[in-house]
Amino acid sequence: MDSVFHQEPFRGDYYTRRFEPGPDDSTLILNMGPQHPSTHGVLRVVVELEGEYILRAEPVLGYLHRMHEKMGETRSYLQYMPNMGRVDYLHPLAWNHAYVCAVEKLGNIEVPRRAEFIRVITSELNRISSHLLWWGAYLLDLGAFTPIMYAFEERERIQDLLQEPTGSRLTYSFFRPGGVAADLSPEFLQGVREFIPYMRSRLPMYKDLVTDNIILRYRCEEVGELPLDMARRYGASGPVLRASGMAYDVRRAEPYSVYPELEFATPVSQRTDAMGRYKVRLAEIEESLKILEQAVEMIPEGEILVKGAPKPRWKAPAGEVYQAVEGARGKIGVHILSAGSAQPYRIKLRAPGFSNLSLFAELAKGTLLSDAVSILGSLDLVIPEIDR
Amino acid sequence: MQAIRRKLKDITNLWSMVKGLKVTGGQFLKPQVTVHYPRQEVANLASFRGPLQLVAKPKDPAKPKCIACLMCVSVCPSGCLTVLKAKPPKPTPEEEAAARAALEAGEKPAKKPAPKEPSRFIYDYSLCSLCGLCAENCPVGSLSYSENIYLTATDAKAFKLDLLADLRARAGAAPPAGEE
Amino acid sequence: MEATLLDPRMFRIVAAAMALAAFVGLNALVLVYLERKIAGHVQRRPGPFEVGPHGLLQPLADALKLIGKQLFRPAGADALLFWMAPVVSFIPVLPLFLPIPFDPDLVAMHVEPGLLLILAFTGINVLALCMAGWGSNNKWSLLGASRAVAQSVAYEIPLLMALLAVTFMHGSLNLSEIVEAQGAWPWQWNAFIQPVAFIVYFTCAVAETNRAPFDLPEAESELTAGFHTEYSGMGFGLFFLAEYANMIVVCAVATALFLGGWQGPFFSGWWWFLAKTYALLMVIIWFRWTYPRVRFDQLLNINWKWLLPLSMVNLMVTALVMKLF
Amino acid sequence: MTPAWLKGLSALRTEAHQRESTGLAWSVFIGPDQILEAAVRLDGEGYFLEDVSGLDATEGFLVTYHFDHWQRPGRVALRVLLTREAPILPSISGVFGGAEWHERECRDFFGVQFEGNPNPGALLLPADFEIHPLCKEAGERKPLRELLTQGEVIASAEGFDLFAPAEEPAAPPDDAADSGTPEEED
Repeated sequence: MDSVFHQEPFRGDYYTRRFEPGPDDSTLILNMGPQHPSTHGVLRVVVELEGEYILRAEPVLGYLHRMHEKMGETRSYLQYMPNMGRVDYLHPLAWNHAYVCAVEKLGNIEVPRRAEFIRVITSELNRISSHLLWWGAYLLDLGAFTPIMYAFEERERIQDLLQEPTGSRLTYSFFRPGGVAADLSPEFLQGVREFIPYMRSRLPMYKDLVTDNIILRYRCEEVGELPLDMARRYGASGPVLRASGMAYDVRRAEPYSVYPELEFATPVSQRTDAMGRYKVRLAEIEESLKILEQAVEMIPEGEILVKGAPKPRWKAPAGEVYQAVEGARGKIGVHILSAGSAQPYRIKLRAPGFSNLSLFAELAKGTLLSDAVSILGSLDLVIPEIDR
Repeated sequence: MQAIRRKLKDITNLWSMVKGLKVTGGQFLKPQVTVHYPRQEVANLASFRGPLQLVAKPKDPAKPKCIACLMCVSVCPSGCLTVLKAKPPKPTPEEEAAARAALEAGEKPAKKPAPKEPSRFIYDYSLCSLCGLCAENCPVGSLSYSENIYLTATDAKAFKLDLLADLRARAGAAPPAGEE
Repeated sequence: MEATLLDPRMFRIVAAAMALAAFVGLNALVLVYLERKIAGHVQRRPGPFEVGPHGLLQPLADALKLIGKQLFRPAGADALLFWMAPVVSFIPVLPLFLPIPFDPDLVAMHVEPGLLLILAFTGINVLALCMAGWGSNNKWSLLGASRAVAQSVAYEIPLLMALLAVTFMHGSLNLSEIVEAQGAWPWQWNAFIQPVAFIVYFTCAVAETNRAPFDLPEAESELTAGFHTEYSGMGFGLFFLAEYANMIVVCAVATALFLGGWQGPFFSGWWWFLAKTYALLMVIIWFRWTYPRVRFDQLLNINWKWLLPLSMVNLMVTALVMKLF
Repeated sequence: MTPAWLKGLSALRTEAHQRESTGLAWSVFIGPDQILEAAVRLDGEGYFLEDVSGLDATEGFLVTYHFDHWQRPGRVALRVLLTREAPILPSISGVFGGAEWHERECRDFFGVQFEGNPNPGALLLPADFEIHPLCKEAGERKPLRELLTQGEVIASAEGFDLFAPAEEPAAPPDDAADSGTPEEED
């Protein structure tokens, strides 16, 4: 067997060589991705299979690496805003929020109250839309084609709403250090008020179509059980962690913006499996609706951008700041080190998906290939965020 | 016993399959929700960030408000804007003669200042990330978003938009003399 | 008895085969259109709309595109197996239609053990999937093929048993006779006399034709496209055609055995047969756009732990009842 | 006041921070040989690893480990200063499994080697890529005292002089004047 595929550039790369089968090669080395329908973008997972059981799995990253951290060092504080919309394209406003909060901490900038409420309202709407897309895509992984279309019905409404103040539908660059870029109109607030009961009326349909479905339950229940201790060792956060029974939410643990004034619960599940993660996310949609309900009534009149907000050539004072924010996927961290110039000296982005994916290798061991797909989906991965 | 109870539960749970069919069947009978593009178009574009366009002077719809301060160029994170400042106008023969006379008389000739306007305003839409910094930071509010959302092309060069020409086209004005 | 080319029976078979090929092709096109339209409307979107009025010509355009595409064989694939597989998948579909009675007179070939013929020929399809999976030199295809074999072999048993219960009742393997033995009214149909057999048969039929929620051999979110990952153009087209033709066959058999065939409360005739078959097909399509996919071990568990015992019990009860009364 | 895990750990410098100003609760400088012990102690206390980030400063590479706690939120930054000549550090992936990827990312960006990492190859960059993109040019580097906000110093080891006022010509004078040293922090 010395065909062309067994000679050099075809001999496989670093990863496939590491997975070279041993002397009794009864196992199958399989490359899932980077162009695989259920790896959501360009994740690659090398798996070693015995029949359909996974002996080893290893995610391979870097196919969508854009070096956002280096870009941060070459751009001014304002110019980095569009990058924040593109790290995690499903919940960009959380990244917007983390970044502007970090810059505000660094520069000691006050934010008008109205702007804080605008941030919360748009960010929570964005969280719902992110969970909706996850819901549809997860079911697509499990072989149900229709739910994603229903989820998109709601998601489109959210995007139509968010489009009005932010001007975009996906990669929002809306928050600014010291406030936000545009005010919310009364029509927008009315739209949110109308959206809340509409979204609530759709949730029973989700339950009938999917959550209760016996096939889905058998695909999720007792699949990918993540013990709390393992979640801690890998630094899991967000719904993945909360489904393992820990009520940890950055909005409560490290309060930012006006979240302390709002009433909402932190959904937890003790199931630890994929079904737990599923249920936590659906419950989070309801909690976000509760936040929206309160926020649209509480929003005060006033400025949306503080006077003296950073101008394009603004220089941040020297110093260090770490800001964590609860994104749809978990704990987003922005760590800025400033030397007092117009660009950050170093900016570190902590992506929740990065930690959440790193536990996949251990979680997938010994499961079926179909279960691995289900686990991968239940972690809610956004590859651009993981690769950054 | 546990196993039997589980099996019985599985059987009762089969009803969920019928419920699922009921949902999709119900949706099947409802009207469609998609925007049927060539026949319908979306309308909510008032604040949408489409490709940039220049805002005309209130008095002259073919001239932009732009004062060629290059703020937008410096603030753009993608480097998608190219603005050239206008050169001072060519002196007329009388002015040239007057300048020469002034020079001979040992005085500094009165130079005509360059008009504060751009001579070229090129916008590379293929690079733009639509972050809005240029429009927000323009001191005279000369940039705005267009509603030209169906802009498509098969060649990246087609996205190098000449915003001055675009403004003139919108105003229905002819290109200025001397420009090919 | 020597059959020559001029034998009238030979003529009949050739003519029937041509008519059936046309029938299969036409119905596959209609089904593709139906599937996409139903999927569209279930998902609140129009479905194909641009080619022809309401997208009516879309399947034709798809077929033309498939025919026009280059046939491509991956390096290292077994050429013989690779190219035989789609053909082997499609050819046995035609004989399947021979004994199906659309009407008392509209039968391509009166075969006494017609049911046996159908069961024999449906078994060949799995061979094609196996050949495609093995011959493609692709790991996804191989996994898909191994799933297909396990699934088809397993589900054929309860399927057979369910059918056997019906044939016990009527003491015949001839489809026309079984249809005639049922009455014109729904409560006289076998689906109501043998509901367990009908449910088991229909479930197995969905699994045998690799349709959702049992579409594991091609499970695209797991195995990219399963056994036909490497096929392009008409190689894929034939698999596609065979899948839809098989769907029509299993639904036609269900119509004949369980739903009273061409008989209806009024105006009995082939239109009743077609209407019932299409109703069943639409249910299968409806399933696909509603359910998630089951897992492979669960799929086999459903078969061995539920369907097989159920069909066996059903068979025994049927036999007992037939003996006693 | 001083948490239990910190007691007995021979830290070079311990600072308490205000969450409102820097987002940290503790900033602890330790030597490279201490990191494993510190990780084990934090693991015992129920901390989880948030991230591992590098920094290229005048003095060398500063690797910062951020830990946080679910029930008692308060970010801990463990800082290890490595020389540019031998940026080697023991891996803590045996204690915190999630550290493996963070360490590999740090290796990609700065070239810091983590000894004992089960899989020390490249993570985000190509395997044969030998450029470490976040390393700075010699003239661009800033000393740590200009970058790090100082908190309330709880303890400082003898001879630890990273935050001593600039006297040696490490940074060009105009640079220092441009940025200024942080002094307003408590």
